[in-house]
Amino acid sequence: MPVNLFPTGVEYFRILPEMILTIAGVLVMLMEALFTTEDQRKIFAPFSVAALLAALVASIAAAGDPGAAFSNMLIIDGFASFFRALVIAIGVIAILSSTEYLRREKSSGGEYYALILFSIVGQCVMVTANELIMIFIGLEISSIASYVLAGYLRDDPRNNESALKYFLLGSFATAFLLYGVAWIYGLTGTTNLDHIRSALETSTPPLVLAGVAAALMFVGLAFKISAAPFQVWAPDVYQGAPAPVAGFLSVGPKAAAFAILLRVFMTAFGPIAARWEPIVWICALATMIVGNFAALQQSNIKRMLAYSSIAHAGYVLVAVTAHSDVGSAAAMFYLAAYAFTNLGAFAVVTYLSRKGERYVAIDDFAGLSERQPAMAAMLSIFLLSLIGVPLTGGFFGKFYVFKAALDANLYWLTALGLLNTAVAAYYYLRLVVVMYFREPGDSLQTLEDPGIGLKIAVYVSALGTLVLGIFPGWVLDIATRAALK
Amino acid sequence: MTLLDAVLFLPLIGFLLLLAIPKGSPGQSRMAALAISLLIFVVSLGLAVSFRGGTPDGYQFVHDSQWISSPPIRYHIGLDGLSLWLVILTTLLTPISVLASWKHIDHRVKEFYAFLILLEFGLIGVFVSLDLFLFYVFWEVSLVPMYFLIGVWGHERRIYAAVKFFLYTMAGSVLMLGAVIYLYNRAGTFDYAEILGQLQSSRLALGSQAEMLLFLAFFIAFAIKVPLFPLHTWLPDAHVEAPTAGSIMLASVMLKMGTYGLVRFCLPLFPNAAHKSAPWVIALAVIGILYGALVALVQPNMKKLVAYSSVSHLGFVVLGVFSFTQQGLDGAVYQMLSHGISTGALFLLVGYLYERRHSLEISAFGGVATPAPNLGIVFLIATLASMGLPMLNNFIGEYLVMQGASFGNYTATVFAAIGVILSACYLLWLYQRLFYGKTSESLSHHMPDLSGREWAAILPLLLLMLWMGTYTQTFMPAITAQNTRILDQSQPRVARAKQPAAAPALSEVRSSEARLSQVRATEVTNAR
Amino acid sequence: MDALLFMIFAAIAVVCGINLVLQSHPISSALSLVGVMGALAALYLLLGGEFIAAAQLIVYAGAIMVLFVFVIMLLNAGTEHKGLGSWATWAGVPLLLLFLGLIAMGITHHLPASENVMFGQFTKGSPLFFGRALFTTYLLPFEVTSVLILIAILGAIVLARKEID
Amino acid sequence: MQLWLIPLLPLAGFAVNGLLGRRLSKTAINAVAVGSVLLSFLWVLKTLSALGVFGSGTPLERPYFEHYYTWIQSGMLNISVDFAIDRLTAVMLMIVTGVGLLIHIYSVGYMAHEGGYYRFFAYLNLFMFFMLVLVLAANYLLLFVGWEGVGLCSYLLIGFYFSEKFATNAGNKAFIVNRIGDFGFTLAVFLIAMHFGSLDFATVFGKVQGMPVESSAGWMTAIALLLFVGAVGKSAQIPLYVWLPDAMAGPTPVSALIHAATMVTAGVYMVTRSSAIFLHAHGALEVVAIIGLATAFFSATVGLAQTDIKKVYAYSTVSQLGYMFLALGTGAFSAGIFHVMTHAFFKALLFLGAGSVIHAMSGEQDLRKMGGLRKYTPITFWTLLCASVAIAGVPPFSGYHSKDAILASAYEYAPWMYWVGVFTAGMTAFYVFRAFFLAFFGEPRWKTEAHGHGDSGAHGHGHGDPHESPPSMWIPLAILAFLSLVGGYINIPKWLEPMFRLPEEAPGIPWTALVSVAAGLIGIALAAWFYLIAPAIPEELARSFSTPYRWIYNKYFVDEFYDSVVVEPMVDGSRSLLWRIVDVGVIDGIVNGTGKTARNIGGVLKRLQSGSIRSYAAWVVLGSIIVIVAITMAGGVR
Amino acid sequence: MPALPSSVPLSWYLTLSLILFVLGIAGFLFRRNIITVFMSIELMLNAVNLSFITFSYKLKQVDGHIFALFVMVVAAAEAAVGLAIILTVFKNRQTLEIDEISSLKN
Repeated sequence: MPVNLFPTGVEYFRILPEMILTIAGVLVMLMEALFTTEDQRKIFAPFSVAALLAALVASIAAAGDPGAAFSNMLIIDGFASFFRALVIAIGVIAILSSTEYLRREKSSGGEYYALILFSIVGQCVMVTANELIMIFIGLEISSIASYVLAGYLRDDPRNNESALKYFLLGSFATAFLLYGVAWIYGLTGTTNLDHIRSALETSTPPLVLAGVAAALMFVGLAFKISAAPFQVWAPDVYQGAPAPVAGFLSVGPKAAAFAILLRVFMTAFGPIAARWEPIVWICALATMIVGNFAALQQSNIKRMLAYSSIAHAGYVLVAVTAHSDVGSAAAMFYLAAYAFTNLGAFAVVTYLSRKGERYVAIDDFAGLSERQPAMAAMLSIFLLSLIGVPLTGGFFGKFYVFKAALDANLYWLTALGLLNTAVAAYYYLRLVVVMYFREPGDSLQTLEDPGIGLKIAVYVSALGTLVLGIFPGWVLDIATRAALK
Repeated sequence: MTLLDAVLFLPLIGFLLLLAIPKGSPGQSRMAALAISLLIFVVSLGLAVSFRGGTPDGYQFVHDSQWISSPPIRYHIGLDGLSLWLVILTTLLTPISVLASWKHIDHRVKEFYAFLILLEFGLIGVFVSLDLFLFYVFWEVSLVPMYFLIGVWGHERRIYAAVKFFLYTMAGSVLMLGAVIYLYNRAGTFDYAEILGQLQSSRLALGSQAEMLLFLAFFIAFAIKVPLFPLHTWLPDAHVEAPTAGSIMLASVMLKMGTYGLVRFCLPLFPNAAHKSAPWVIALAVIGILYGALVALVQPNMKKLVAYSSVSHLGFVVLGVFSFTQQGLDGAVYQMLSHGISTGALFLLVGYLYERRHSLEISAFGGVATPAPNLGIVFLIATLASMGLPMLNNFIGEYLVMQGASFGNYTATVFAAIGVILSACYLLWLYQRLFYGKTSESLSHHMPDLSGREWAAILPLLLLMLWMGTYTQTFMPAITAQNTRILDQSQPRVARAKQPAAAPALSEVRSSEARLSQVRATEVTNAR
Repeated sequence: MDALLFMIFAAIAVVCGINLVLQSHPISSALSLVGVMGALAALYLLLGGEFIAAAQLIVYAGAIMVLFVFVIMLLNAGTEHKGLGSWATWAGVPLLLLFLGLIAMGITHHLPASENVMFGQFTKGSPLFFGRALFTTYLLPFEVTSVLILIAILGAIVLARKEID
Repeated sequence: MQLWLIPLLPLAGFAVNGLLGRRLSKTAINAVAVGSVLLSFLWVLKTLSALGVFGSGTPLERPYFEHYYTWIQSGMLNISVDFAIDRLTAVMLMIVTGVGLLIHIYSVGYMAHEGGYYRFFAYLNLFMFFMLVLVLAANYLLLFVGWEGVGLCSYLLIGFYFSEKFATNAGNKAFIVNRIGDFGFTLAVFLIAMHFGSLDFATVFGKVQGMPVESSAGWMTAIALLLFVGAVGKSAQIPLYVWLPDAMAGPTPVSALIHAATMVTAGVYMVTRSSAIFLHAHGALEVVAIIGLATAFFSATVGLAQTDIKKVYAYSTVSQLGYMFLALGTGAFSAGIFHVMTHAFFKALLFLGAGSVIHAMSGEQDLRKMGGLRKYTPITFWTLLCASVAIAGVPPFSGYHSKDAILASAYEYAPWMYWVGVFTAGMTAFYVFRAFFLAFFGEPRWKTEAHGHGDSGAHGHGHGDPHESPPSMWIPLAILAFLSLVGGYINIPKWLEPMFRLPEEAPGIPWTALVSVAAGLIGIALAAWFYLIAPAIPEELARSFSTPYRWIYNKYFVDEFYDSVVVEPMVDGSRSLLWRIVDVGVIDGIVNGTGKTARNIGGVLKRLQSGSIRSYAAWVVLGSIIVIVAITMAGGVR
Repeated sequence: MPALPSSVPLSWYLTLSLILFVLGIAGFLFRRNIITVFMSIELMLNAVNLSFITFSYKLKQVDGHIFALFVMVVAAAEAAVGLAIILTVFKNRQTLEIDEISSLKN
């Protein structure tokens, strides 16, 4: 008979962000039902943003006194708090960059915001989870929300297909994950990460099977982070999904999934690191190569960014391969920097794609610098950050990742990864070339002023990118302190 | 907050100011850019005036403060005899580039000058940063504005050229980044001086293989920038497509980033590897000298010709650097500056011709000296300087380089000297085809003589050619003093105690080196 | 006795499973899936999962499968016509056998021999224990699941509702 | 003593004319140009007299030295801008400033009607500056400054009529061929610095004295030979003489000053200056002698058949320079310098006279179109006669003395050299007088058709009868005529004795001298017979010896040979092989190829993205199998 | 006919679950009807549940059952959303052929 039948206050405090977001989501749904006029509905976005900011504050406050909650279902340590704050921040920018799009597509319903909020709840659960079961549920919340978001414009065939592919393959991969969980449970008799670790350390269970279980779980997670060879779904899904959603998917669930990956493999499967490090090594390299090289030939910018996001997952995997606190810190920083950069890039794409996303070919950006110098400049900042040019967050991300890799004596992986960044420069530059070196085509004639929300989103992400590039220490110190040992 | 900080950050401020100028007022932006660049130049002269070089490690105007706590990346800048003149070269050539693009940059003027000034920021940063990481940051930062300068304001095939330029350099520099990180992981710091100290006191001992790999990582990045044969193919494209100002900055300053890196990093940090690979490098350098000259000989396009001539001239620099002699190193550094001046002037004048005729083909000209005698004379002087005529700047550098190289490797010197003959061939032939002969009707109408603005831009360079050629003591002492240190640092580590194995004359040189360098240093200090 | 039961239900499950894969009409696949679930429910009982067996029948065989059948009817999906598919069709079989073989080897070679399954050996599966665990240790997951269900409903509405405008 | 004033005065003249010339009047330009040279000449006189040269006693026993500032200071290498003056320099100074002054004056008249007047005089002054730096320099690098500088000026002045292609071609040829010589010079400089640790004449020659004479070829020989390569380029010796005949494309005063009197003798001066080194490398000296002799002989043969009056004198210049090197090679340095001086007198005179003739013929240079000028241009006639007898070595005129000294030392060195020299002397006399007779005697052959235009496009005036030149032109002629008659009595060898051993004077008049004089006279007689008495004979000979005639007439096809063996292969090779194939094809091909390959890989990868869900699922399965296997393998089976 | 053992070892259950899991994959790979494919996923989940139950028998714990319950809930949720998605697809394309849903590619 467990003593803590009723959770204490501090435990509620530790999941305060999730609670805020859930309530906010429910409220939005209610308002959706009540508010009928357009300008009443204008409240959704600000409200959700407010809720998210509140949650952000709460999560930062919660980071104040770390510890477990709800009989070790959750653990609020630095790592968790970092990622929780990150995904919430991602949510803010995602919502800001969506409003304009929804208005344009005549489907600005409250559900959208509710979905975003709930999926963030899911991601918060993921990153704070200390139990495979919590991880699983959080993952599912986030995923199901993502499936729906990917197909949000249900009259658009591209959305449907994107949603269907994401959904089928996603649940397919989840099944593998679950099977792995089942095996781990069977072999160690627990689903709590720490207990699993200790069980594996005593190494009573047959390690081969533990390895197999780890492998199955890796499949499930690698799918979520779109690591090769499980990346196949990403380009199609990102291309088909609404632009802002694609931006959100490429960072939010991905960051959360990476958080899980790091936590599970560094905590629970730490003892059998020798078994899984090689495969992560291979996956990292394969992912970088597949992402960068396939991106070379893309003409659709969303698809190109999708491949690029695959490549970046590869870089983070390099940090994971390092399997050290430095590595995990590097991964955390990288994900943060990448989040700002990519959200910004997708926000600009959202802005330029216009109704029905007619203009998503790279050539449609021709001469943007003449028509919209500000937007062009911002997008180039994001692209330079994706390339990894100094004074942008992307650069320091790469720097820390490869530093960690060299710490772990992964010389070959580092060299190949660095060369990959050079390759990557090519396709990002192509976009800059089109924006600056080409004469503007008539496709830019119909370009109207970006909405206020989108502007904020773009400028905030640009600011974040640059701040992370010029004063990386602020974030990195937090990450270093929060890193998993 | 030293004078150097001011020189470094004034461009950045200027860049922001230029961005602040309202759109569609080209006149304003031109004037502003000119004013800013001139101001920077004047301030930078302050560096030369107050430069002592007396400090034991030769650095002055040092500013060392933390940028990022962990990893400990420091904002550590300083000036020594090596970087002093390179910085001033940069600040001098920026206003000249501004003047050079006065007329023929007519669209997006503001952005053009903004990028130009930003480029200056990056370049100065490269030359003054004493923190490997900071150096890399500036190295990359300087890449971006040049990329835009070529890509937006260049000629027909500008996109290909710009992308090629960017990727080529990028490919080289990522490996350098890897090497930098590795050094950090081993030494626990990015600070150049500290790493050097650890290496010298062998507190940080690199295996010979590791050292060679690190050396290569740095060397390739620099060699691409120099550019050293056979990594040079980006240069002709970049030059031909770049606008005049771009070519000037590219040839005069950016290429020096590479050679500067060789002197500053490759030699002192990895002396064993440097010595081991010296024969190969020298071979490449000499090939580059001859190859560049021969290919320049047959170029139908003025800018391509000058570009290949740069390949040839920079070969001399590399030759001097890897001769590991005082003369060679001094000559190399002096040649960097000279090449900056004379090739800058050549590109400027080619730009003048282009503005008049809107063609870069040599065949489009002929007999220009008749309608535009002053242009002819000025061009002649630049040409002579570039072919290393005594009493003009390049001669000093080339002579010292070959003199130094002859101590170690006389054969290489012989081939290099052949390069000098060839330089006369292609330059004189170029001059003959451009300025001599009968003047065609169509040409004589489009060939006004030099305007006041054009005089203003070219005159400083001409005077410098004469000055640097006739009275080197203005520049040499600082350079020599620093090079002596670098040479001392880059003696093979294992054999620090005994003299390095080399020609007896060379060793005699070495011993006298030390003595003289001290004499020089004291002289310099007393002179102030 | 236990063995016999296992044999029977396992056989049913496998046969139904194979049938699911072989049938070309969704309805028959759906029915065979129901069969699998039923068989599994029985096996759960053998393993002492009283509550879960019930849930299996109610939730799965009941709710979910009904939903499936309903949708199939709604879209009156006919038999799928044979189109040439992707490389999955020919590469599939070897892949599957490989997968099967790998894990089977794991089970046979590396799993420590465990005791046989005796009906009634394990009684913790009763609603009592189940409920107690669910509302103490697993309180949070239970609560969070509500969000999951909420979002599922929301999603279904978003995607499938008629336009009200 | 302000030696620096000597070169700086002409430099000032250059600056004034060069910067302001376009706005100045001709008289002003003349004043500046001639004035600056005059002043520097006077300053030379003052300096020398101050050094007691013109007084009794033994002045300049050791060189007088002035240090100005450090030029290059790098490590142990310290090169300063120093001037020094010793007896050798004194001679050269007198020649350069003196002859230079005369030629400046002459040019005033000659160039009167030319375009680019100021340009011409600016260049001329600049040349004076560099030439004086060359002779005053106290170390090899400063000497090299003058060395290259005079080359530059010769380039500029040869290409003075820059709208004419042949002129600019000649200019480039001169500069580049000289560069080839300089190539040797610089390499020598490197070796000197390497082995002596300094470039100062004093230091180097001081150290040399202590060193053993090299019997077999060693680094000393190498230095000597490389220096000689430089001299060969500058002084137009085989195989680098090809530029000098073409250099005649420049205005005639230029040919007189630069390509006859001063610059081309710089090589002789430099070798003489380095005599210490050469005397320590006998092998090198022998080479010098042989090259000199060969040059003297072959260019003399070429001179026999030239029809352009300036070409004739040009080849004779090459030949005389050969004599000088013969002298040096045989160790008679003083004789060499002696000949430099006399040659400066009579060869300058020859060219100036030729210029006067051309001036008279309003631009015509072809001997076949002249004739009978005797009564139209008497002064030119007489002055040219003096010059011709002087060069022919007729005693007691100047050429006789110097040439005799040379031949004497040649005989003592190796008799066969002497005989070749004598034969050459005969040829010299022959072709000089051939030109002389063709120009001034016989029937006028110019009445017939309009005069073509030679070097100066601007000789527009004075069709009709030839006319005597203005005083500004004939006065210098007169002075030079006087000098070339009596110049032989300035006993240079005696004056230079402290520096170089005297060639042994045989008591009385040695037979060697008689023989050479006889050869000269025979040459003159033959010329007279061929071109005065029996004009038919030359054609006869040309026809009967057609092959050798064609060869010498076409200068042995040397230019053609160089073009086809050196120039064309280099250009074509660079264009088709290096540029088109290696650079664009291979290197850039690899670069672009890498990019293309990367994109192709991308193409393959994106084709895997078939869009079919089931294949994606298959990927997942495949991936999972890989992962499982990999993990199992990695951990080993336990 | 050999005498049937009175009871079977746990590993048989696990093998059964494995077989069902693989059958699920097979369904996903070979069936062309989207709904069937989806059902194959359900089959896989069931297989996983069987493992959970089996293991919790072995471990004498109830946790496995609870996990299984959550899997069911998730399956239900997925079913709701998934079928909705399938509906939208069908509405726009009038087909359930999985191979025809491949307009997004390369």
